[in-house]
Amino acid sequence: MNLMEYQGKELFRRVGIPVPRSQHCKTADDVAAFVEKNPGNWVVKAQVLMGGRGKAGKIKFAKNADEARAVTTDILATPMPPNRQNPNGEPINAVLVEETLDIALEAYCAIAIDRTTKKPVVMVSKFGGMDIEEVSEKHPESIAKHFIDVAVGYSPFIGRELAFASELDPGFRKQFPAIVAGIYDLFFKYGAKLVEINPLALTKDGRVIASDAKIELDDDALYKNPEFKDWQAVLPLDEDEALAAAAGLGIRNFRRFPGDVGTMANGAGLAMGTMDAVKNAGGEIANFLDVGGGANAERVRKCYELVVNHTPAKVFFVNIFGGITRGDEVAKGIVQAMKETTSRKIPLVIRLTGTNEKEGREILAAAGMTPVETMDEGAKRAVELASA
Amino acid sequence: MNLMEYQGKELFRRVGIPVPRSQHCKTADDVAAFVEKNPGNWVVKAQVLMGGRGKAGKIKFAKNADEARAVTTDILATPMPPNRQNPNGEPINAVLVEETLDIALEAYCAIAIDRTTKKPVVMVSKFGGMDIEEVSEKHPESIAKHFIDVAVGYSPFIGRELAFASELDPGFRKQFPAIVAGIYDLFFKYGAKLVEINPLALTKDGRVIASDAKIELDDDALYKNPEFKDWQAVLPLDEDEALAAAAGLGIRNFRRFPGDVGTMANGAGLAMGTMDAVKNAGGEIANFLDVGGGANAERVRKCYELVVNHTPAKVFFVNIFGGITRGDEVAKGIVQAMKETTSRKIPLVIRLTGTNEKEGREILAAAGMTPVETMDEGAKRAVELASA
Amino acid sequence: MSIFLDKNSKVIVQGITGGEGSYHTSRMLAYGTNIVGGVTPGKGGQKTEHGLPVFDTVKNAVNATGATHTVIFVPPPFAADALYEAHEAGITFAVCITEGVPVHDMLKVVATTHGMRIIGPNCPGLISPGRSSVGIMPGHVFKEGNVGLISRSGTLTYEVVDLLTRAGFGQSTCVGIGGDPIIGTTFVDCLREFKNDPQTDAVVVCGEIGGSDEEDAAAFIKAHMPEMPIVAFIGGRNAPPGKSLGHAGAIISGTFGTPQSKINAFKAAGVPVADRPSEIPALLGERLAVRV
Amino acid sequence: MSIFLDKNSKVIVQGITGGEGSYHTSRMLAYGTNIVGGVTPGKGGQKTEHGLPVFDTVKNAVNATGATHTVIFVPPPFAADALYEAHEAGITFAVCITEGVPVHDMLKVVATTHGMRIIGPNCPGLISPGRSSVGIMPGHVFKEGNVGLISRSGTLTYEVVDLLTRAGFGQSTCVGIGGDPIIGTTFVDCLREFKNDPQTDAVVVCGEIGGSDEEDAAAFIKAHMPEMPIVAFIGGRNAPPGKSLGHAGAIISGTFGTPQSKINAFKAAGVPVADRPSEIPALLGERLAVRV
Repeated sequence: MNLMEYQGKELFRRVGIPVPRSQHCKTADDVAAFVEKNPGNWVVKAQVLMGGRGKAGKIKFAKNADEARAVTTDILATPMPPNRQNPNGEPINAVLVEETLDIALEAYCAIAIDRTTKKPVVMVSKFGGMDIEEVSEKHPESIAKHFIDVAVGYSPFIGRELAFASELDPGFRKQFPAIVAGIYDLFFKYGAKLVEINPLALTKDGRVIASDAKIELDDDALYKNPEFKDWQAVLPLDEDEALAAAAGLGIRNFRRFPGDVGTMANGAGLAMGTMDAVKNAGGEIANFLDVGGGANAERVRKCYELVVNHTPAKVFFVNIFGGITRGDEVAKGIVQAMKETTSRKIPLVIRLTGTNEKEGREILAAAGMTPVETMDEGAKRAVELASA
Repeated sequence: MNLMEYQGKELFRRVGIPVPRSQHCKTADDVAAFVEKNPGNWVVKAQVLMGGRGKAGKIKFAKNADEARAVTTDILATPMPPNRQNPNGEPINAVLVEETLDIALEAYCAIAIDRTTKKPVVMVSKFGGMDIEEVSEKHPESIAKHFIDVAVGYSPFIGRELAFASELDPGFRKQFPAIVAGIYDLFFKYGAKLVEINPLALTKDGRVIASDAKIELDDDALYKNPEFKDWQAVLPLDEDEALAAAAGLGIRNFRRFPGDVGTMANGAGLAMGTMDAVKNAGGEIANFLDVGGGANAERVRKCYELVVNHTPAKVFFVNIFGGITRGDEVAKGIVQAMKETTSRKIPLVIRLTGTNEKEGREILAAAGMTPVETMDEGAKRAVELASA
Repeated sequence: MSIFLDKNSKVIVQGITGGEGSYHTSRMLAYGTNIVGGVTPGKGGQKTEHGLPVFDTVKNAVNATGATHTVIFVPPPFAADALYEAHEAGITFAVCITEGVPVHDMLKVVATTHGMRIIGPNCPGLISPGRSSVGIMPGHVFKEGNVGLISRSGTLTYEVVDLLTRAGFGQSTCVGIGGDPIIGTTFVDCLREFKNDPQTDAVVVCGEIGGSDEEDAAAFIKAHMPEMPIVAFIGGRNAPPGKSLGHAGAIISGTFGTPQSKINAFKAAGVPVADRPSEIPALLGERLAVRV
Repeated sequence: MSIFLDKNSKVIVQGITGGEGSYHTSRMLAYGTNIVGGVTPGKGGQKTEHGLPVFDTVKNAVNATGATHTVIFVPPPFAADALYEAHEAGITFAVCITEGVPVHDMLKVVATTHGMRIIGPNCPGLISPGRSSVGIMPGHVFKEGNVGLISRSGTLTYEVVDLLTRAGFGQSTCVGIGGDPIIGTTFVDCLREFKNDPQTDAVVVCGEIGGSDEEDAAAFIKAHMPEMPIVAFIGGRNAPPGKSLGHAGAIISGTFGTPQSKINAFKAAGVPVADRPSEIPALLGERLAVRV
């Protein structure tokens, strides 16, 4: 789960990472009222998950209440412009009004999980404020990394070493170890997979402040902090995620593509393999769908309807290889789902093997469905049916 | 630093260990007012560091406000009876009024530091409410221990294993892992050297509650929790500790004995060795005194005056072996201290060797003091002077 | 021979009285796995429906049975605890089936359970055909033989095994290492074992997009196993880019993680990469023929 | 030979520009210790008053000098951090002089700095007479020879060494292991080294009341070093009982910790126990004579 900037900064506050003074507002009137009460130079920032707010004109400055009202109205007037994952853009429901900082220098600081060393890695660069991918291309030597031994955890030398190794300006140094301590604390306490401060600002009066906040929380750890359920509620899902959630699937278990072969498989690996097989058979897939374990009738019906109603699929290729998922249950699910669905009917191609395969095939046969033998055969058949 | 029961229970509350409902009160009127407002069965417990409250009549029950006033007045009337370390007993300045529990069973649970394995050890016994030393004698097999890997920390299986291994009544089991989690949390978060719950009560209505709290905090870690400075302020020092503190020494650096040979050495090991040497020379020591490092004039003068004014010492044996402590500084300190002191004069026997020994001896010589060569020689000389 | 387990490996099941635990215990027993008992706190002293003894703690189970292997069927919030308990009780090999274990739990587990090999989490376990199955793999598609298999995916593994078996290639050991970001045992860990296993004459590596385990595996093969016939497959070559770890993730792994990076790495190590699972048996046959 | 360090051991000083660090660096240099630099964050690139290079981090110091040993003079709140930094930089031997390090800091340090030997904290360090001194011991009382010495006390160590030297017994290595509840290196760790050190023909163990390190040492001697001439001394035999760890402490160590327990343990291991430091040289002479 990716957090919005204002949520990220709230977590920064809790772990003692300095952030600019700010107010989260939902209307232009609220923004104007806040600026009226707190005179000064403010910046109004759209609260969205999509990147590119600056380029999209969704970050604007204001020196008084009238300006604040005007720029907020402007920001809220239109959604973020569309991109591939968000073909309708992203609605803007709130802004963050924040003090403008008199910035001397901008650095970059992040913590993430490194799969190879199986450790959290802290990354620091003296080039902040630009996309870190750009820094990595232009100044790869500028990125200092430290892989943390989680048995020890954070210790201040890590911050010191990173500051020296990345040649951070001495102005950062004194406060920097506490910043790294903060992101490590946040990372573990709240189960984050990524915490990024970009830019980490050094102000002209010598303060080190997190000017932006990008945090990805581990969905599997959300249960440890029940309040995050509320935080999640305000986060927008993209359209595929919203459809997946409505069908009772994990939000990452469904994604649409422009083809006409609908697919469903159990396990992300097999679901990807099914897509590959359809491509290899000369077809174009309509969707990726991992039904997960426990494919009962209700679940199968919902998946079928999701594909039939929300993609242009002409055929539904069901590819099940049973391990923890039992073939007889899946078969029962398919038969019952097809009985119960009220959606339009498209042909099914079923490949069912693995645990309780025999029982499953018997159930399908009894319902007049003949499963194919292999994935490639199924893909070929599905592509044929789609082109028919 | 040992905490009083009410302080310990405050820490229990913070880490989620259930404790009885209670109120900390300083007067009988406060107790009576509290009981008036909260009808029920209450127990009034003197808040002191000394053990043996029950036997001393300092734990009493009350069923109404009048009884509560009466028993509190009685408890506050006299100090705790004296023991060896507290020849004047311990004053009672406050009580804890606490709900009485309807107890079904009492267990024992503690965490401490094991020097040999270099790990925290959790100890559990189903025999609670009695002195654990007694349990250890009578039912040694009943004490289950778990040595915790601090790189991992607490994990619930530890509580489960201990509950099963100590054959705790099943009534404890469900809540027990959270109790152990709590004491481990407290142990690390607040830098405790010992956390003991005795008894850990199982009430007749199935609640598991810490009925008493015994906590020793690591003096070296107090700086991490500044509030403990305030907590420390209300804790009584025994007389030797109070004298040591007044002289600017650590409270464990000074202790009196009934003899007439005053001593001072640098380092606890040498201070103990000095005592041994005096004993071996046939003398009786007046005190143990570890002056620590950096024995400057002010420090030496205060130590001298501490011994001269508060013990019946007839001689002051100064035994310095310089490592981190430099002989010349100590010598200067001794010379200046003897010039500045306004207390009565007793003969000094000085043994000074180690780092900057030569310079130190020259300074002493210039002041007309002739140091002895060895510790045994110094002890012999001191004993002779004391008997003279 | 086989890697990680053999017919005599004594296995316990943590969570044996739960639905999944009980079901898969039956299946493992049917396969011939030497399951010696299970653990469910509070049910110590009882017998399972399979007639196996239940213990309150792993320590008790190990003391009573001499178990060295465990397979864990517990809900995600309790998986790390189960692994710590197994480690402290002296278990040396643990398979964690559980899906959805917080990644931070695993970061700490892998950093602190030295001396215990962990397969998973979020994995189907492993099987040494004809000897033992520890996990949830469907035993009937496997066949004893001389091909080792390592896979990040669950169901895709069965797919590949099925193809191998049908093509006449039996397996020495098949390991589903799991697809989570932090797993106990990587491709390289398994390759090292296969290298030293006299029964294993060839290896199939089933990778996936993302991460850099495949690149590490290719580098290991190049350096340490150039003679071993090995075939690779990369799943998800047509997969959506999806929501990544974010920018920082890209920096850690550099250009790694893309299908092309993985394919290039394997090719540079002399390892042919199948375009689809059904090509694997033929490529394997070629490699084994070259060797002979 | 000597244990833990020799003339060539490259030593850095953490906290070299502080008062104590600077003073004792001078003394160690005067003794002949091969100090190659020091660490003070923010002063990297400077030179100390002794002409040694200062580095911002231990890693930089190790990279530039090849140091393997460190001696730490930093205030108590920073001692654990200094030890972690040394460990991560590849230092294999650390002496921590600092007094007052929180015991929980040390619990975690000893549990996580595998591969680095730590002496202390709250210790005077060690000295291999004629070769190197790492710490704060007064070098002039030591003399090169064949007696190893281990002590929990600081100043009492010098006392004993002084007596040994005056009696003609030179020392191979003298280690002050520190008196804190949790220390990096125990009597047994040192005895194991002395057992394998060809220069060490005899050992003096200076214990103290409290804990059970002495009992452990006696058991080790009995089991592994029965032939080595060893003499023990227990300080604080007339010490006040003091405020103990509380009841729980007594249970952990059982009846251990009392002077009598320690004396009995040594006697059971065939190790004579001196009643006072000045008896040590004579007892050592007897033990060495028996051996010859």
